[in-house]
Amino acid sequence: MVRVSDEVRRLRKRFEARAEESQIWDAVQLARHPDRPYTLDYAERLFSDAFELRGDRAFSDDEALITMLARYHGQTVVAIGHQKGRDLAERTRRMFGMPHPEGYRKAIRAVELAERFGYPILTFVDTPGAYPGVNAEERGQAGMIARSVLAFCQASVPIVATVIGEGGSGGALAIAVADRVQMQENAIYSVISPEGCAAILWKDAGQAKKAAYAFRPTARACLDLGVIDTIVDEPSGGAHADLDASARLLDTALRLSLAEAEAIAPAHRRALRRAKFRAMGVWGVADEPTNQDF
Amino acid sequence: MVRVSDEVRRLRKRFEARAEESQIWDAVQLARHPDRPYTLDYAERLFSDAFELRGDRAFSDDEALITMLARYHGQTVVAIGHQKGRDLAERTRRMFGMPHPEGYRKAIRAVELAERFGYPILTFVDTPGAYPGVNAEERGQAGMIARSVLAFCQASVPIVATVIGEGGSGGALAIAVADRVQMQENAIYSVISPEGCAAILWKDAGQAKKAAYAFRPTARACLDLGVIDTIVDEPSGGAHADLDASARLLDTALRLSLAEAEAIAPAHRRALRRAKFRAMGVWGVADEPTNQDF
Amino acid sequence: MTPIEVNVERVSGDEGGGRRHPNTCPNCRSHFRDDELRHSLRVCAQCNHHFAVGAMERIEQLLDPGSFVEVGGDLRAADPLAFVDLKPYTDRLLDAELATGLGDSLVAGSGKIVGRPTAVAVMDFAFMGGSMGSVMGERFCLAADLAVARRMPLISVTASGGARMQENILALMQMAKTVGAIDSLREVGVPYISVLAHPTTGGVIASFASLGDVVVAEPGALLSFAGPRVVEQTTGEKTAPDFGRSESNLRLGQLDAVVPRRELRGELAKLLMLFSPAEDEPTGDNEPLPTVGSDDNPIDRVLGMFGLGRKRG
Amino acid sequence: MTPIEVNVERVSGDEGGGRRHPNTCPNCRSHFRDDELRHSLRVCAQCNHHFAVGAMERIEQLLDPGSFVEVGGDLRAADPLAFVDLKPYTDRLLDAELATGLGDSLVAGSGKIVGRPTAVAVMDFAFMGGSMGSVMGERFCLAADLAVARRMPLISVTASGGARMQENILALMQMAKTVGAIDSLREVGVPYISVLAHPTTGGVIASFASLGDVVVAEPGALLSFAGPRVVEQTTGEKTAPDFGRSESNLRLGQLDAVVPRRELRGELAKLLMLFSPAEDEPTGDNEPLPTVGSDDNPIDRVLGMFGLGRKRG
Ligand SMILES: [Zn+2]
Ligand SMILES: [Zn+2]
Repeated sequence: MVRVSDEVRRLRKRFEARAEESQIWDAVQLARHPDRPYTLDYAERLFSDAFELRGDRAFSDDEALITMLARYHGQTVVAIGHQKGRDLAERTRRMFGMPHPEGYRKAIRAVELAERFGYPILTFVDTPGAYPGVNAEERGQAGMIARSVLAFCQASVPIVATVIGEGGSGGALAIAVADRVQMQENAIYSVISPEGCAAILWKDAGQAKKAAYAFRPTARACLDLGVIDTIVDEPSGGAHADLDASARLLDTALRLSLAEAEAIAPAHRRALRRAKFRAMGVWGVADEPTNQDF
Repeated sequence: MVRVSDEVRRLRKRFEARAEESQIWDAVQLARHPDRPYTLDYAERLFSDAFELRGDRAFSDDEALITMLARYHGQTVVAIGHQKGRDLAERTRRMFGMPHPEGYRKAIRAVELAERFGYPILTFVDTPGAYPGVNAEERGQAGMIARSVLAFCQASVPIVATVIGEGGSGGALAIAVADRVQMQENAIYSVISPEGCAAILWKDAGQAKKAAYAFRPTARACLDLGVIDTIVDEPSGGAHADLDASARLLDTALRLSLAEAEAIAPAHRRALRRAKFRAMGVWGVADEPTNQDF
Repeated sequence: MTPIEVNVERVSGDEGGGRRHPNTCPNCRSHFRDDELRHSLRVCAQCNHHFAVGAMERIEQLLDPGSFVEVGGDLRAADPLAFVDLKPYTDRLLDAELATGLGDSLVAGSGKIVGRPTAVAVMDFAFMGGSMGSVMGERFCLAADLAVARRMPLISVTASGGARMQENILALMQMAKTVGAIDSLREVGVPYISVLAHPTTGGVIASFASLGDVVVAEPGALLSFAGPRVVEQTTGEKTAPDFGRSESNLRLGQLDAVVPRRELRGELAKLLMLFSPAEDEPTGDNEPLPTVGSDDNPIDRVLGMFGLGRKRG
Repeated sequence: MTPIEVNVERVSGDEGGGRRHPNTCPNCRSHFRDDELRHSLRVCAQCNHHFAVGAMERIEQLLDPGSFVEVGGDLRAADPLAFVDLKPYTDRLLDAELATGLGDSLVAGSGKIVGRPTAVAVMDFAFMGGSMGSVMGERFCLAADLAVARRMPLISVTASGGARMQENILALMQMAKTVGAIDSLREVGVPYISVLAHPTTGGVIASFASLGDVVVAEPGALLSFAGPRVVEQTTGEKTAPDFGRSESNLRLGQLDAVVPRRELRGELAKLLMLFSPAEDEPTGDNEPLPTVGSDDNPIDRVLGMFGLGRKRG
C-alpha cells in the first residue's frame, strides 16, 4: 500500500479534470511556429549593446547556441540561448537549434565569464534537443550537458532562464538551471518530443497529440508542478504575431525575475538554487519501507 | 647607453668562462637516452598505489601525457607527466611524449581534481615539445597550453615540478609552473631544441652542438638563471644506469621540495608562485626612458 | 519504457529477436544455473560477457557483508500527471515492483568496502528500464546527503535507459536535482565515484553519472546520450558496432578506466583508500635529507624577497 | 629571429621571394605613399590587405590622442647568456632598436579609448620578429600591474614569431610570467581583451594572448602555435592555405570575432563599455510591473521553505 499526499491527489484531479487537449496541441504548434521569435530577435529588442562571444576554445563555434555580453537596462549581462535560424541556409548552419557538445562548452565558458565579473546570466531556451548524431556522441554530448548543468548549479551570479519556444529534453535543461525559470505562454518544455513519446509508448509517432495530452508539456502544467516560476504572456495569436509586443512582455517579466534573482544574497544563491531544484518531484510513501529481497 | 646590473655582468662572465661545451652536449644526449627512466618508471618506484586518470572528457585520451591519483609517502597526490614510451609501438601510441591539446586538457582536469580535494601535484616533465601537427593546431594547441599554464598558476595546492628528461618548450612549461621546480642533473630545459635553434640561427641543423653551447639548456644554467630551485643528482653514468638508485635520489629531493611547497600558507601559495615566476628574467635600464618616435 | 531500451536489446546481441532465457549468454549462448551466475558475479565463464546485475545483488557484490543500510526505501512514484498510455503508469509501477521486488529503479544507502565507509546509489535496469523519475532522483540525493553528512565518498552504479516519460518534466528535472547533489558534494570536497554499467544512457549519463571525480565502466557497456537506433533514425547516419561502448568511450576520453566486474570491488577499495586522508607512515630508510644550500647568485636575493629559497639536492 | 618569421613571409603572399617595398601590397601589388597608408590605418585601399602596424602607430590608431603614458620604456634586454650565433645578440638588439626606435618588441602603458581608461600592451613585429624575451615579459606585466592597481581593463595587441631564442630558458619563462599576470587580473576581476594581429604564434599565442576574456583577431592573421612550415617539415603533413588564419580560428572556436582594423577602435570602445560598471538609466516607459500572484498549489509551500516564491507574469 502506497500513501500519496493530498497535494498529489489534488494535482492529479486537476489534470484529469481539464479538457485542455486542443489547448496543449496549440501550444506545441505555436512553440514550433516558423515565425516564432528566436533568441536573437529578443536580443535585438532587449539589449542596448551586445557583443557575441563565439567558440568553445577547443573544437568549433557551434552556431546552434549563442552567447553574448550585452547591456540590459544599463547593466551588463551574459546572454545564452539556442538559435534555430530563420531560412533554410541559416537553419542548416545552426542545426535547427540543436547544439553539439561544443555549444554546451561555449555555454560553460560564458557562465565562467559571468561568474568572473559578477554579471547576471539570462538564458533563452529554444531547442528540439541536443543534436543526436554520431560525432556529437563521440565528442561527449552526454558529459558536456552534465557539465553545463553543473556549471549553472555552481554559479553564484543571478540566473534567469526563459523557455521561449521548445524546451526539448536535456539539450534544453543544459542551460535552464536558474534562480528563476520562466516560460512563455505558448512555449513547451518536456523530457521528450510528443512524437518521440508516442513512438515509444504508443508504438506510433502519429499519436503525438495523444502523447502531448498525456504528458502535458505546457507552461501551465510546468507551473502547477513547481518546475517554473513565471508564465510570460504573449500577444494574442502567439509570440510571432507581434515581435515587438512579445519582446516588451518578455522584458517586463524578465526585469522582475532578474530583480528577484538579484535580491538573493550571493553567498546563498548557489545553495538556494540547488534547494529549489531539490524540491522538484513528487512521490508517495510505502508501508513496507524496504525492498523485498533484502 | 644601457646600464646593466652587476649581477648580469657576473652571470655573463660565468657563462663565458666555463668550458662546459662537452658537458652540455653530454646532458643533451643523456636527457634523450632511449633507456632513460620515464614518468611511469618513477611512478612505479615512488608511489605505493596509483590509479590512472584517463581522458579529457571531450575528445580523446592522449597517452603522451599521463595523470594519476597516487599515494606518496602515505598521502594522496596527483601526478602528471609526459610519457615517451619504450618500444616503437608504445612510442607511436604515445607520440614520443608530444601531447595534443587533449593531453593538456587532461592535465587541467587533473589540476582541478587536485584543487578540489587539496592534493599536492607532482609533475614529471619529459617532452621534445607539444605535437606540431595540423590536427593539434586545429584543435587549439596554443590556447590549451596557455590554459594549462593558467590552471597551474591558479591552483592553491602545493606543486612540485621535476624535469626528468627533455623539457622542450611550451609543451614542457604547460605542466612546469610550480612552487618548487627541480631538474635532474642531466635533464635539459629549453625554449627550442638545439637542432631547431641551429636551423634558424646558424641556418644549419647540424650545428646543434654549437647552438646547445650558446643557449645552455642545462640544469646548472637553469639554476644560475633562477629558473629552477633544485638539481637532483643522478647515478654516475646517468639516470638510465640504475633506475632504482635514480628513483631513490629523486624521492629524496622530491620529499624535501614537497615539504617546502607544503610549508607555504595555502592562502599565499598562488600569489607567491606568481611572484616566483615574475622574478624570472634579466634586463638593463636605458638612459633614454622612452621610445624614439614618441 | 524508454527510447533506449529497444536499442539495448539489440546491442546485447539478441539480433534474432527470439525470446532468450535470462541466464543464456546472448554472446556465446552458454547457459548457466542462477547460482552459477550469481557465483561468477553474472559474468559468462565462457566468453566474459557481463550480464545485467540487479541492484541488491550488486550491493552484495561490492559491499562488505551486512554493512548496507538503505535510505529512502519507502519512497514510491506518485503519478502526478495521472499518466495513461496503452497502460496506466500506476499499473506499470506495480508490475515493476512485483517483478523486481524494488520500490523504484535506484537503491540508496550506505555501507562499507573493505572496511571503508561509503554512500552508495545503485540502479536496477529491470525496474522500468532503469528510468529516472522523482523517486530515483530523491533517493540519489538522499545517498549524497549521507555522503555530505558523514564526509564519506559516494559511489554510484548506473544502468538506465534514460528519463521516465510518465513523469515528463519532473523526470527531466531529476537531471538538475541529481547534478545539484553532486554540486553539494563538491562544495564540501567529498569524492564521487561513478561506475557505469550496461546501459547508461539518456538523462542519467547526461547528469550525475558523467560527473564522477573518477568515472569507470564495465566492459562492453552502451554509454551514450542517444542510443544507436535513435541516432540512425534521426540523422540517417550509420553507427559502428562499437558505437557508444565502454571501450570507445575510454578511447574518446570519457572514462578513466574500463574495469571488469571481477576487479570492480578491488578497484573501488583502492580508490576509497586514495581518497582517504593521509596516514602516518614509518619514515622509510631514514637517509639524511640534503641540506638547503646557499649560492652566491643574485637571483636568490630576488626570490628571498618573496620568501622563496633555492637549493641543490 | 624565430622559426615562424620565415613562414610569415610566405603567408603574407611574397611567394616570389623577391624583395618588395614595404608599402607595396603583397596581395594586389598596389603601391602607396606612407602617408596614404598611415591614413588608411595601413589597410590596402584596393584589396583590404592588412599591412603590419608598428607599436606606436597602433597606439595612435586606437587610443584617444595624447592619452598614452608609457611604462617600462627604459627597460632593455641584457644578454645574460652572452649569446652569440652568427652575430652577437647585443648587435641584433642594437640593430632592432635603430630600425624601429623601440627598446623592445612590446610597448606598455595606459591611455583612454573614447574616454574610458585602459591599460595597453602593444607588440611590434619589426623588433626582432616580435620575439618574447625578458623585457617584453616584464613590460607586459607592468601593463597588467597598472590594470590591477587602477581597476581598469587591459588590452593587448600582439604580433610575434614566438620566444626569443637568445634568452632561451628565460624567454620560455616569460610564458609563465605573463600568464601569471593574467591570473592576477582574474583574481581581482579586471577584464582582459586580447587582439591578435598578423602573425601571433609560438610562445605568445601559447600564453597570455590566448587568455583574453574576449579574444579578437584582425582578418587574415596567422595565428598558430607552430607555423605552417614547421608543421610541414616536422610531420610531413600538408597545410591548407587557410591554415592557422583568423577565419579558420573563428570557425574552430578559438576567437570571439574577426574585426577589420577600421572597426577595431569602435569594437574595443564597445567592449570597454560592456565591461564597465552598471549605469543608472532612465526607467523607460514606466509600465506597471506585474504583481506576484498567489497560487493554491502545494509546491509553493515547499518553495516557500527555501524562501522562493513563484508568480504569474
Ligand atoms: Zn558467453
Ligand atoms: Zn592590396
